Amino acid sequence: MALENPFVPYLATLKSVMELTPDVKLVGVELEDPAIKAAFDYKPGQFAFLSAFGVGEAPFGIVSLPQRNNSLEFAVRQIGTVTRALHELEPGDTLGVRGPFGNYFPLEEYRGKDMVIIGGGIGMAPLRPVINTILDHRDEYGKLLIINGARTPQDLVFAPEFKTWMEASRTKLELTVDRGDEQWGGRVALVPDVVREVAPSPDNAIAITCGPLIMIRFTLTVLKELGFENHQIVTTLEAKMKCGMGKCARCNLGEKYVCRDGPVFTMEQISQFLEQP
Amino acid sequence: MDLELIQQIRGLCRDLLRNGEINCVIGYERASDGLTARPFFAYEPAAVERLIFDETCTHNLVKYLSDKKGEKIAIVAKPCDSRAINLLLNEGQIKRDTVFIIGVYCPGVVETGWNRKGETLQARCQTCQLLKPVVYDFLAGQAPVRRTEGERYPDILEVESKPEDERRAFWLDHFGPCIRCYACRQICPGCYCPECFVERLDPMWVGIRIAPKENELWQAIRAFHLAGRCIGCNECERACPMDIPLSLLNRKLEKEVKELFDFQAGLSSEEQPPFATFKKEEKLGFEE
Amino acid sequence: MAINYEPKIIGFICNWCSYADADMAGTSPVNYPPNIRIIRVPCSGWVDPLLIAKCFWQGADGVLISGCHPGDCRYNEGNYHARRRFALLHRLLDYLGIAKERLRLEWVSASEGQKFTQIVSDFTRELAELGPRSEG
Amino acid sequence: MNLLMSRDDLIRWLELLLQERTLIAPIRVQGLLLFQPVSKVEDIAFDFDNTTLPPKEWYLPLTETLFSVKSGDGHTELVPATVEREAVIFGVRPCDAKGIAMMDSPFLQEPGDTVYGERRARTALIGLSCKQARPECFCTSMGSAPDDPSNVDILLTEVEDGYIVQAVTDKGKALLPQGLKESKAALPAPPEPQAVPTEGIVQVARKLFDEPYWERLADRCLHCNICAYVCPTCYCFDVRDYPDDGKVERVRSWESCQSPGFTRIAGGYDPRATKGARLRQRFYHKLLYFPEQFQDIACVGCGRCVKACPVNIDIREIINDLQQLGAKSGS
Repeated sequence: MALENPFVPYLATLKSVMELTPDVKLVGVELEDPAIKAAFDYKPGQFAFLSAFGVGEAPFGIVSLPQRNNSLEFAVRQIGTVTRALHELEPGDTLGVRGPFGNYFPLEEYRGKDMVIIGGGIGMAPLRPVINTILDHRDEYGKLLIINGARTPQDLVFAPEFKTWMEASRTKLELTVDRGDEQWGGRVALVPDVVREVAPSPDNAIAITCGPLIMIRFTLTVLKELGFENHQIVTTLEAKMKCGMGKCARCNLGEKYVCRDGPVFTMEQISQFLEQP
Repeated sequence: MDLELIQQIRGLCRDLLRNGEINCVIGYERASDGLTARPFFAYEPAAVERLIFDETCTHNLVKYLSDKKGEKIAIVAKPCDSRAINLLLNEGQIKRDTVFIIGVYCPGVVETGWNRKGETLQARCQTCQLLKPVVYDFLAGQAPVRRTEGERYPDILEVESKPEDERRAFWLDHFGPCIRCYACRQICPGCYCPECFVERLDPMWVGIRIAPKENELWQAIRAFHLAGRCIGCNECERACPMDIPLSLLNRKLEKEVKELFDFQAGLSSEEQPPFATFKKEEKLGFEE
Repeated sequence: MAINYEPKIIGFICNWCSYADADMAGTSPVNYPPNIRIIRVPCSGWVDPLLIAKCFWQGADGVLISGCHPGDCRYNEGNYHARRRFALLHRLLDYLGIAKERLRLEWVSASEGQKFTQIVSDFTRELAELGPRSEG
Repeated sequence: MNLLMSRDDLIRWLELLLQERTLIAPIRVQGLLLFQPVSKVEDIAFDFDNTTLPPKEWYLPLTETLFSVKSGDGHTELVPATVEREAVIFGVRPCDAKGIAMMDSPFLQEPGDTVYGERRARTALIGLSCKQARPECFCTSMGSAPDDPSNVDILLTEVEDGYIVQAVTDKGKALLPQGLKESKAALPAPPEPQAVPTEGIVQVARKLFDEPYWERLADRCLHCNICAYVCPTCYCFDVRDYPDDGKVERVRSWESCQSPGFTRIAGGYDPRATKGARLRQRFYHKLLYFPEQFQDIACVGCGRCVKACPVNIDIREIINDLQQLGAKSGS
């Protein structure tokens, strides 16, 4: 009897595919083994590797919530060979799942605080379970401000959920795009500029941001202008990874491994690495 | 060590750096063994005192020009190395007016390794007839005595004379130990592709498996991509930690390119390389 | 072993000439042996030497590149470049122990169906006589 | 109590081991000295400085299959690789043995790499003390020694009439033949390798992240993978799928933090895009990140990288330079 090998993924079946943007699909995945499925517990911010056998595997943030969803959901943006292969899969196809890995957003610690969620492009993916957790426990948190930017209106990843988010109590959704189109009546501005304009108060607040690194850097500057301190700013990072277990020595930022010590970090932990050009 | 030559190089580089004509000199300094040489980058006039030149200066520094694009550079170039400059000029990789070439007359370099300096000239130097750089802005040193002309390809003729099966076995034996460290590629002045075929994922030509067949495909195509481009500095073979006789591949192609197309890489920056041109009426002894 | 040995051949066949012959042979009474797997390419000059090498390292016994006669290239000079490239590759492969007989470059026009069939038949026979490669 | 084994005894013992299990030992291959599976005991090199590559490849092979994918009839099965036989590696230098022990830290920490762990459990190490120190050796500065028995199961030290045998672990004791006599002779004094100023290097390194030193040093670096591949403590790897003749395998191979695409993610962003950032990563991992995680400096002083680097990037020189820079920058 071979020991359980952490490099061997769990087999899973693709249950659902939904096109979110021209290059992002929301895939729903169900683990085949019922026992493994029952034991697969995860929290907002954690990630897993998806395998398209014959092509390879890549890490993705889990965008579903165990309380809400029967399947594991991932927002997959087609950008390389693995993601292309994942996009080609159809419901019923077999794929592999390895995880969950990494730490998570300590949402329980944030109870009673105002929440500012700032996401750009596919960076909204790991923030979706954060937003949904807050909405599911709406009374336990203060105000919720969501600032979501994308290149174009078509690239706003979770558009189908905007209505629900907007209608929640004490919740504000600010959308922005880099380039509008004829139907777009909203903002055309960069995310950091919108943060400056909306100017959330840092009092008893936590800001969580995820997106392209350049956006995170500038958003960080604006948040600091607004009075947010490093320990109030939280981000989640992506990195090239091959194991997810702190072994392949690829994702480290200094002595911290994004896969094991992250992907969720406070700015206190990683500002040294973000501030570099 | 030819002190006069070294003073010539240092003086020139000091002036060039002081005048601001260049911002960096790529030359040689003493290695950590106190015996051999290593590449050295001098940015300040005072640093030129570390520059040396002797028979252990085997490195082809032209490799580094690809890292320093857009900067004004002075480079110390032996005759063989200077051919690599022509190669890069011909292929549009560098601009002539951004490089100040300090050519040195070459008495040949010896076999070296860390803490090891051989007595005899490297094999490639023993038959080399190119004593003066093919391109330079300043020529340092004095013309050395012409070496006796020798047979350049005896080892290659020997491999060629083996039967097919034995040739195959010979190469698999030699490629077997390859650990795919890619030192042969990284040290090569002709290997500057932003993405090498060996690392392409789509299509995956070779893949990451480190095994005899993959190694052979890598080595065969690496050599072929340098056909008509390899200038014979043999740095790849020197760098190889597994002692793979890469020169047997590179010089084979050099020999065939000379025979088929009457071409030698890097002798001129203008001449069309063999795969950039053709002759309508040519018999290459292959197709009907 | 050699008795039942069927060599595997990969053919890179130019769309503008030899491919027509290969296509036609399917419906004509004179056919070529089934040992060849044909890959239609836009020009013999399109064929990357890497493809040829990869075929041999994946276990092909022979590779045929067939294009338009010199002077007849649809793109003017593709076949001239192919000729230079494969002349050299031919010598390198031979040196590495993949015998000269295993790689062929042929010029066959669209009207030379007979010639194409003959070439494939001859190539298959010669490879069969040569026997399997010593190492896959 | 140390035992004595004559040269003939050693040969007989190795022959016995060879019958029972896979025996891996230094063998000369085309001018190289490599740890290879032994088919005849007379192929083994007994008198050598050190091998071209460290023995790490027997735990973390250059290339290995992690699992293969078997599919058919709409059913998929993943078949993990298993570990073959019991093995013995003979002729391991104390520095290299320390290298293996250090790889345990990342590989066995939870969740453990099971294949690595199994190989480790099923392999015994027979060490061979060094008779002389080479110019590039500096093991004593890195917490090891030419006669350090700490990380092997059995240590042999050559003396005039054979080898003094130290049975270090129970696994080692069980391997030894019966009836070896007690050694009357004392262990010879070990050779003295060069010293490198490693004292306080972790604290010093922490201060020098932004030093222009790294970009300057990286000017010379070719960013090949030699230093990582000859290093007994480097363990970076890559994982990819191989579709081959309808079979799919997930393969793991060595890779190095020096290779240009190592950290580049799909889409093109690379957190370590410059040569300086990559070279700093190598030395910071050795001198700072690894010690911060697992205590030891990730270098055993074998000197292979010093010897093999084609452009003389010399870790001993770098440690010296950092100490000087650190002293200059104050505390």
